[in-house]
Amino acid sequence: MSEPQWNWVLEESIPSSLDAGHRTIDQLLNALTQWGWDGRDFFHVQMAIEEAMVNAIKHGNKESPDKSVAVSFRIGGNSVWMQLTDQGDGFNPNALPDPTDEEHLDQPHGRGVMLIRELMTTVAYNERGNQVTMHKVRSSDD
Amino acid sequence: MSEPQWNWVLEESIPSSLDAGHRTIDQLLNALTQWGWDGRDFFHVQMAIEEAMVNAIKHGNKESPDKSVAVSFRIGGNSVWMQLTDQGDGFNPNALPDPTDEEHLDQPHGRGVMLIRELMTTVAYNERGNQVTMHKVRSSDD
Amino acid sequence: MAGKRRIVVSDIGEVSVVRFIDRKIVDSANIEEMGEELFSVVEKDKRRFVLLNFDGVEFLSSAALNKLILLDRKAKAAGGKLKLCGLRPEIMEVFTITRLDRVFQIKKTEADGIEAFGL
Amino acid sequence: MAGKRRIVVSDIGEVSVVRFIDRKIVDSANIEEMGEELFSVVEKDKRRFVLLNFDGVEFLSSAALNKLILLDRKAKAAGGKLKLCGLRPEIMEVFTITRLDRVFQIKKTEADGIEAFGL
Ligand SMILES: Nc1ncnc2c1ncn2[C@@H]1O[C@H](COP(=O)(O)OP(=O)(O)O)[C@@H](O)[C@H]1O
Ligand SMILES: Nc1ncnc2c1ncn2[C@@H]1O[C@H](COP(=O)(O)OP(=O)(O)O)[C@@H](O)[C@H]1O
Repeated sequence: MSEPQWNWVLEESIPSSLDAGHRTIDQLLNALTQWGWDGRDFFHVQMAIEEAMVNAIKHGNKESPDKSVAVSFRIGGNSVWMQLTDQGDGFNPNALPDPTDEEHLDQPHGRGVMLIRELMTTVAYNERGNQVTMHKVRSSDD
Repeated sequence: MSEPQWNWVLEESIPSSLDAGHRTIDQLLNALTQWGWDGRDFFHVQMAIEEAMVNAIKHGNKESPDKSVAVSFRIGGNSVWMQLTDQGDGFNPNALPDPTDEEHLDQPHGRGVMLIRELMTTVAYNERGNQVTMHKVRSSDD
Repeated sequence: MAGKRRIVVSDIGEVSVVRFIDRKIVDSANIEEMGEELFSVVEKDKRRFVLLNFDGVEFLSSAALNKLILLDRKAKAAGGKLKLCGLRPEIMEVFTITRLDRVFQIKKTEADGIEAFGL
Repeated sequence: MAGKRRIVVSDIGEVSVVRFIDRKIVDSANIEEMGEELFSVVEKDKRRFVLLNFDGVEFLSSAALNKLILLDRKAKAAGGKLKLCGLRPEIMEVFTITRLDRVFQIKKTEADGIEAFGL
């Protein structure tokens, strides 16, 4: 990471349950509030981490009690950095259908990965596709 | 650190206020509860971090708004590791009077550093005395 | 239905206005309950005109959007109509990004929403 | 005194039994308030026999111990007596480690504490 110093860093290995995922997300959201994040920026981070967490737990680890998700969150002066690594087989995020296409528009799934991309400043997946790294730079007008 | 992996890591830079200190302690205590700590072990960690935090904020940084405390907490499988670094001048923890001496027994101060030592498995201060590192191994019978 | 209720339904004329108990609608056991309760409004109670009022809802995830799409299908299958209102700007943005603002009819206020049924 | 109360005093015969509102007594604005309220029990209200009942208190820091030492001094200066009861084992251990179990008279139950005044 190029950013020299973070104000808040959380690293945690959590079981593959939505409850555990949401407890960890709440730690991030509390810290963001502490560090003055609110409004749209806060919402965007909340949305991206919710989607990424649910994907890691459900699609990645398939809620297996034998698997865990490695969580790494960092809050800096004007940005937040988030990384989730699951123990699943991964996927190819570039091969997903576009949920905004007319033919997919009324499908009851397939919007999470796209929302993460739209709401974050940068998003990267590792080669295998079991690790997502998200970075959000705070907007100046918020 | 020799321990290969931590289940929960928090690193944070906090302002020199007791409120901020207690918010950070609460994050640690919540995580300890999550990871199954309770009873005496939990109490000992709570006591040590309370004393060390108050010392860093009051004696170290003298509650100065220009100074911060660097906090680092790690919870592993059977131990917790805590480090606080303040921006004060430090002190010599070995030159403190023994609060259990008859002549000091009724003094309304001077028990924090001693309690930390008694309750933790190991405690180390850096040369300057502005950084305390505490390690608590969980007791097997708890 | 067992457990806590996730929605509250009140009839205003022929329109059933649905409000949400949770301020955050995320993927969890609660969202399944919410889905079942919503579906029963159109399937069991056979309400034809349903207005979802999101007033007080601060966050919803794509899992919630998915439930709304299924609800819309069920409403249409039953010959009914579904509309949305009371979305805060951040949530409205999610509908815009996903283009779900073209799937759902979204009105600003509850009054606008009720009127839009043209009853 | 402004703000919320930190202690509750009830008289049982000649003994004033003090209970604590907070489950955690740590260094903060609250502990200053608690100190002032405790001191006024012996200094302003002139209660001579004071029993602190720690039932429900899960944690106290050395800042709280310091307040108790000051309270003990004030009680003695006013010709009164201070006793403690209801300490959970973890807190009792703190008194043992610091040898404050030799400074304060500590009883197990409230009944034991009241009896110990020998009135
Ligand atoms: N962490 C992951 N591991 C494996 N597959 C994933 C992961 N995240 C997403 N996917 C795949 O990408 C698809 C699209 O995900 P998403 O856009 O979040 O929509 P949805 O979860 O509604 O299907 C998923 O259905 C799944 O096949
Ligand atoms: N972080 C620190 N920086 C500077 N001085 C400290 C620090 N921690 C402790 N001290 C010194 O050690 C003394 C003893 O501390 P302690 O045992 O906690 O009791 P108390 O805080 O009641 O004085 C303090 O009065 C202070 O002079």
